[in-house]
Amino acid sequence: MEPVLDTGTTAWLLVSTALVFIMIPGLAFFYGGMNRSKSVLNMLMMVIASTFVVGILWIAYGYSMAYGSTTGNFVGSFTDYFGVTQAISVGGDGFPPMVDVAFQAMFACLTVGLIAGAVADRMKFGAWLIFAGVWASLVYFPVAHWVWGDGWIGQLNIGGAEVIDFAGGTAVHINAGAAALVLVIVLGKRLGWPRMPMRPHNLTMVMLGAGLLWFGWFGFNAGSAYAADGVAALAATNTLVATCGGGLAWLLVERLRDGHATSLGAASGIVAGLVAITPACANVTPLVAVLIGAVAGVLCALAVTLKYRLGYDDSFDVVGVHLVGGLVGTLMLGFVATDVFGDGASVGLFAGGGFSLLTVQAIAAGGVLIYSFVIAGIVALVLKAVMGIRVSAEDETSGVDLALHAENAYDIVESGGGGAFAGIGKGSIDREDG
Amino acid sequence: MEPVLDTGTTAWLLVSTALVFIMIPGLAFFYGGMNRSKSVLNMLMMVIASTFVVGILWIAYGYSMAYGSTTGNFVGSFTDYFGVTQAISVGGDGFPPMVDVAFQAMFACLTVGLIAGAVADRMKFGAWLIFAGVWASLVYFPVAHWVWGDGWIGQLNIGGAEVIDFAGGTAVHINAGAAALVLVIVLGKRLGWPRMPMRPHNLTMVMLGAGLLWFGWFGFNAGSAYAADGVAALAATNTLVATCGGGLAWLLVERLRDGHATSLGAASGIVAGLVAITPACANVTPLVAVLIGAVAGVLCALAVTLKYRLGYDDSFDVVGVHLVGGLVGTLMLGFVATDVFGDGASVGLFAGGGFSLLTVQAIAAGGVLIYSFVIAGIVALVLKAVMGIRVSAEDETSGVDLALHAENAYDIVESGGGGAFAGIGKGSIDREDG
Amino acid sequence: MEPVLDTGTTAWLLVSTALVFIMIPGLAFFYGGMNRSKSVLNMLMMVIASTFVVGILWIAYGYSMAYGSTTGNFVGSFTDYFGVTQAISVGGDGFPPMVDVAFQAMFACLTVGLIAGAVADRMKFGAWLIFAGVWASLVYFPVAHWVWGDGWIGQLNIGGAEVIDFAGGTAVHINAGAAALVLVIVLGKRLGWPRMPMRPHNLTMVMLGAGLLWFGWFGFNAGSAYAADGVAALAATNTLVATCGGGLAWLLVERLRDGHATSLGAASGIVAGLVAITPACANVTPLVAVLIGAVAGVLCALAVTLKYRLGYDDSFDVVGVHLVGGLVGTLMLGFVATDVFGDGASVGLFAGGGFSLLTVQAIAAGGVLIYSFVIAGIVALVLKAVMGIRVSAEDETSGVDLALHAENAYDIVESGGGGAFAGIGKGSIDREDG
Amino acid sequence: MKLITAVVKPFKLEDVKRAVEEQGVHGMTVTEASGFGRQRGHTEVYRGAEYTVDLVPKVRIEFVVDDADVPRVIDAVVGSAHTGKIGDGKVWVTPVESIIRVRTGEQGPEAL
Amino acid sequence: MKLITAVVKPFKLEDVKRAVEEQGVHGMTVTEASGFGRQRGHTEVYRGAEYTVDLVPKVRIEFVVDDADVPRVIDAVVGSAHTGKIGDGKVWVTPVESIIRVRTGEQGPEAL
Amino acid sequence: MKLITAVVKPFKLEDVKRAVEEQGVHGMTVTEASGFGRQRGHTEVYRGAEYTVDLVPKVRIEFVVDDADVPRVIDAVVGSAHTGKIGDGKVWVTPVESIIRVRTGEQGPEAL
Ligand SMILES: Nc1ncnc2c1ncn2[C@@H]1O[C@H](COP(=O)(O)OP(=O)(O)O)[C@@H](O)[C@H]1O
Ligand SMILES: Nc1ncnc2c1ncn2[C@@H]1O[C@H](COP(=O)(O)OP(=O)(O)O)[C@@H](O)[C@H]1O
Ligand SMILES: Nc1ncnc2c1ncn2[C@@H]1O[C@H](COP(=O)(O)OP(=O)(O)O)[C@@H](O)[C@H]1O
Repeated sequence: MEPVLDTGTTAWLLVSTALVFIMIPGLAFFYGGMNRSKSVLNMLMMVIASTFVVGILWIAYGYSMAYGSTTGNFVGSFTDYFGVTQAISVGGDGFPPMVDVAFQAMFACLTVGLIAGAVADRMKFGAWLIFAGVWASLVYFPVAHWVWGDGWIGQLNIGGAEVIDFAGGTAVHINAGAAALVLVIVLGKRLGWPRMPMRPHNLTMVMLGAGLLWFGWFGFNAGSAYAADGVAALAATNTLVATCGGGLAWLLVERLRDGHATSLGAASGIVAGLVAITPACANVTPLVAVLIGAVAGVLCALAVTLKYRLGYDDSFDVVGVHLVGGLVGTLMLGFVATDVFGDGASVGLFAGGGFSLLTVQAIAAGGVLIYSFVIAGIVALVLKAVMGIRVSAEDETSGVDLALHAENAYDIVESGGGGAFAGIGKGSIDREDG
Repeated sequence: MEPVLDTGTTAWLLVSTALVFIMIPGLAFFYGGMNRSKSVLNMLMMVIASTFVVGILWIAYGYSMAYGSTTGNFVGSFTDYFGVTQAISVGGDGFPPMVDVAFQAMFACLTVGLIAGAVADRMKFGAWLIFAGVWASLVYFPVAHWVWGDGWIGQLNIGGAEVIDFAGGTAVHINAGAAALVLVIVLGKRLGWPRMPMRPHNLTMVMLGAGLLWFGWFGFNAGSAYAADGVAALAATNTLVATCGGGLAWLLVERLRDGHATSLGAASGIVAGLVAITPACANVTPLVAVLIGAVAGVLCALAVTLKYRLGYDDSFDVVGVHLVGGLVGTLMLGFVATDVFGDGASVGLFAGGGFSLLTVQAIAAGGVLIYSFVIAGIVALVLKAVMGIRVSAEDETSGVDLALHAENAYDIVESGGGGAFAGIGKGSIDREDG
Repeated sequence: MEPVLDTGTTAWLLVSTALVFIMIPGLAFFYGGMNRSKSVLNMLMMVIASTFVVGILWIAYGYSMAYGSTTGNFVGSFTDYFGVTQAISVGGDGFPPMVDVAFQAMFACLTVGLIAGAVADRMKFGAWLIFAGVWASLVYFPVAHWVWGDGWIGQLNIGGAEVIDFAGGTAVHINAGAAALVLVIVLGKRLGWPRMPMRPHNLTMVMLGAGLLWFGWFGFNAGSAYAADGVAALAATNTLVATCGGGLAWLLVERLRDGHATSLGAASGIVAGLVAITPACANVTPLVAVLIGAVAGVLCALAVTLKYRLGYDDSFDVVGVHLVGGLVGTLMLGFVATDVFGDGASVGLFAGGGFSLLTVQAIAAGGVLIYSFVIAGIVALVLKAVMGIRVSAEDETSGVDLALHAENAYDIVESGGGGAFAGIGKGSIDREDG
Repeated sequence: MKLITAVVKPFKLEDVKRAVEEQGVHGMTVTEASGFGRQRGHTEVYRGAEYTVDLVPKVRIEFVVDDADVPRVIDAVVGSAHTGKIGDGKVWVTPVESIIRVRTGEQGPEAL
Repeated sequence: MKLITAVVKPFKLEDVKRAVEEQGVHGMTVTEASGFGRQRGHTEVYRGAEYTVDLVPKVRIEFVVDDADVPRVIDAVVGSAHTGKIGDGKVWVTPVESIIRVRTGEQGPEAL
Repeated sequence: MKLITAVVKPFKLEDVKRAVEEQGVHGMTVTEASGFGRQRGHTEVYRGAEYTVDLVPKVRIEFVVDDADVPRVIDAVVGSAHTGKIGDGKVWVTPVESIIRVRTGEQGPEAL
């Protein structure tokens, strides 16, 4: 039978591609709002420019490494899809392969971008871009192969239980979180941290970022069904309600612990809920999704203070939200996963599946965590030795926006009317200050 | 015959779900930009956190109350779809029922969020969340049943004319507008209103909100076709051009009345046009859609000054834009509705349908208006008596962002270069000031 | 055979319509962030309000002029689709014609909006709106007919080579760029230009705009496949990676030329890459798309300084980015176009097609450039003579936001806590200052 | 003539303005400022972390007044800006040698 | 030495700057401010509603100058900031006891 | 009593604050400002274009101190704000006739 193009599914994957794309600026704003105003542009630049790099690497050889024929279930062929010309076709079996190239390209770019939130205010821009490209090549592309290609995680089977990582709790969030952790250990703390408060300079920007992330996450999760069907619909519903649970839970923790429910908490709870439901969104019913989100909301809200106790400056809580949230979703599946569609999916402890699912989930999570941590650490150490990865104290103090990008984000004259300052130099650069 | 999944329609409904979702942050920014800068975060929080609450209630029992088997055409069964597990399936007849759960969830969350714009700067956050949950349960879920479930509005038939409320002029806008009106009457005016100007603190944010609302509204209106077909296409076209009419008309009113066409007017005109075309977008031709938008633009631009004459502080004109705009669209259908697709749809006076359509439209609009006003008023009064719904004058003066959420939205150091203030405490909290 | 509705393709076109729509606010923010803070609202207003005008003209007679039966391959019938009621139908052959009306409406609005970036800070608002409507009617609608209707560009055939303008490099970008160039020549320079720096007042807003533009451009380019298939998928992939190339190249030029890679450069490089790949996205492989983007990034980065040498104040580089970028993509096709889908598409010099393709591309580009330049120039001169197109020096100095719209964009009190200034008048208007 | 400079809590601005108006003060100039004083050392919790706050928002108000009006204006400012809590601010007086109204060129008391 | 403080309309800043430069003034320090004066009471319409505006945007400029330069600088400021409309602002002079240039430690007139 | 006004580079604020604290200064008031001085004329390249910068960001710090403390505080400010590059700023001293603490009504040295 000739392969039949399903235009509905293709349309949904095209859209999902665009939706995951908007998570990239969304992420940039989510993090950028948390910067002090002297370094917001650098954060936007890190996320956007690593996308420039990883996007090109993905179509050059990344897709091939992830989805090419496997070498020892570790990595795909470098050449099977080199330049992705092999994926060009008008039709396809269900959907044209090229739409998968585009859809997954966004995952690669986003995952790398996630790491940037940890290194705010102090990393050399060039070193960041090199780290991004190398980490994508050595870690993300292989791990994508492990989970979604023909790799060992996809092959894991213990007592009939197979790893569930629907949209990438392991491949994306645990992976990025582990890399972020080791990178900030190598990079060191921001000057003045944790003595100086370093509070978000623009919480409306954080909220905009969270809103765009949530929006795009519908494509991230429901697009991962690779079909416009009831699986995608359940993933979408769970993406909504787990996030509601995560947001509400985080606000409650803050209310009880700190006395006030903050907008930074709402935004963080949104992301925590989204992260946790990512691996799980097609394997639980909506009320269980609320529970997963809520547990992630509570645990991540508690986890973000760990850095103060352990002393690593994970600036915008990539570890506390993505690593912890990813672990929450991945491991909770071991308990609460059910065979919602009656197609024989692995089920968790509470659905009578015993500990098998929990075991494979833990192995997958642990394997990716360790691999990413180790390789990212080595890459960071090598870069540090070879070219340095940290800006000078002077540049950090006066702000990396000015030092690295010759810009200040804002030149807002609120009096407006007179336009007295506008453009006369207030927004311009006091180079002698450097 | 086995139910057949239409992947194109399913894809469109999945996307429409995401599009309606983005209206929620859009609404938050549209309102948030109109706040003074000391209360913008609270506005974002009201809209986002009520979404947390209503999203969970919707999948718990809201969908069931709206679409479950009817009790006296008043409300659906609480249990038919409790937890929406009954809607889980891979396929479906046309589309999987779960996509409808997700799509309609967004309508519920958005409708509740609309009300927040009326109570800016002065409502207790906890009281707002309780109001949101209770109003959704007692008013929105039943009214959705009336209009889109098996309720009395859907059953109305006078002389062959049936109510037209394509995407929710009555169920969403009149409903929310009526609740907002009574809530601000119970809550009282902002301190200093109307003496103090209280102008928008960030008009670019208002514009961003309006842009996102317009964008998402294509899903709201065209998604309500529940098909990827020519009906959706007409709804999309009308959603564009009615809004053009609304925006242009509002600007003209301002130019003539106040001397200047403002950006707040453009944003408001956009929303007025969108509101008015919501019930009508599949029942008029595009040029008539322009007319509906323009009439709404004029009437809403005039209506927003009513509050000064009548003395209720509907802070961001939920009544003037949503109640009035919803009435304009709903009632104009009684005059201008035509049977555009030749499928026997009810037509208005000008198309030879007599007064029947106008009558049923008025009954539906009036019924929802009164029901929402009365129940919302009772809920507000009870909450006021039991727990209080208004913050202290001190908190209101110093700003609810700080008082309720321990945050200031902005800590922008425009000089940037030095980062002198950033994070040293300028953006932090002067608790003694409270 | 009865026309069959392809719901997948229809869904994709509906979504693409929404995606192209969001480019309009995206464009407004991209430009608006580059304004000084005293004129950002006016920029948002120019883009939004010209959309109001052009949206209505499009459904009135624009669609008809573009797609109606041709008069001498120059312009379509004014009446074939007057009011677009003729496009109303539930189904359609593949997709309902009305979805094309909506999709193409966005192109018309966006193209006109592009021009606004050249005339920042100094054009009369009413004159702009009239220019927008007249230019759309005399230039855009006919040129759309030339390229996509039954016009002379679509008919061009030299040695078997036919013009390739997949999503509108010629019809949109060269067209708008040429109009912008002549309009600023007629309008004159901003007061103080180029002596005063006039740097962007909000680079995060520029980035938001660039992000929304990139997001929407997936609909712009991949939607232009008019199908949810592999052509759309290739267009989407190329839209991603050409942009990566454009961004990276622009940053490199800045790093080498000015010493710093700026966020304005990243945003500009994104747009340059997007513009250049627009005509080419279905006719090259992804690695070639990266090349096209990169060449555009380099050439546009160099071209934006031309205005200083030639002395025209194209404020936000509509010429340097859209005209130049459009020419890069359109003409590079003459060299690098390949028959990627094996359906006999015209190929460029390097693929053995000789100079034929380059020749037709140059004729199309040149024809549109000259036509748009001449007609836009005449319109501008007539408006200047009849009503004046420039605000007074006083209004320009004190800021057009205040002078034309009676507003200041921002009234942000960063101290927040006290709300001392908020709404007391700081954001309000000092009318005596005028 | 004297220049009275008052640094007070931002939310007291309206009250101060009203109080001095009642004393017949015809004008004032206001700037946003940050203050550092005994309030320093005060700690806050945000996102589960504690830190010390150094600079807190203030408004800085300047009044040029006739010598004779100084005590009354100071009393009005102190009375209206007072909350009794730390950080209420300071008021200081410096000598002014001359003042001119730009609009008219008037000098001295007439310029006020 | 004297400190000249000028509170003027924001859009006049460029003009004032140019005018004092011509008088050989080597430096100045500018802050954004809000002013309250006779302009108070002026009403505005926005979104169909009227209200009174109290504080209007101003810039506050400080010049430390030699005693001998005071009259010339004042004239330059008043001349360039003048529009003749209400709200043009004030210029006042206060005594300065000493001034130091941070870069060099120079004191007095050399520090200017 | 004296008022010391220091206009310095923004990124030096923390250092200045610490230096004067060591001299026992109990409070200060800070405003954002823009400065114009010898730094003027300095040119920049942005987006391939050159232009002259007139006003550069500064912070303006005010300390009211006892007469006896003036030299020590000035030394602390000058020492900590010094970079040796153009644009380091100025420090000037003006007389203060009285000062009041709003919270307590204390006057003179006790008010500091
Ligand atoms: N010596 C000083 N010079 C200038 N400003 C001061 C001085 N001391 C205090 N201030 C200002 O007064 C404000 C209140 O002072 P603070 O010591 O915190 O409270 P209190 O006056 O109630 O003891 C400070 O935030 C600062 O702006
Ligand atoms: N007594 C005063 N002390 C300090 N500033 C003043 C005083 N009177 C006026 N100003 C400042 O001068 C500005 C202009 O004063 P105003 O009375 O409005 O206009 P005019 O000087 O033209 O009569 C005010 O906005 C305010 O900033
Ligand atoms: N005469 C003056 N009056 C007030 N402020 C001044 C004066 N001269 C300089 N300043 C302030 O001091 C800052 C530094 O002065 P500048 O001449 O640029 O550097 P330097 O003091 O190193 O020669 C200026 O930016 C301005 O804020």
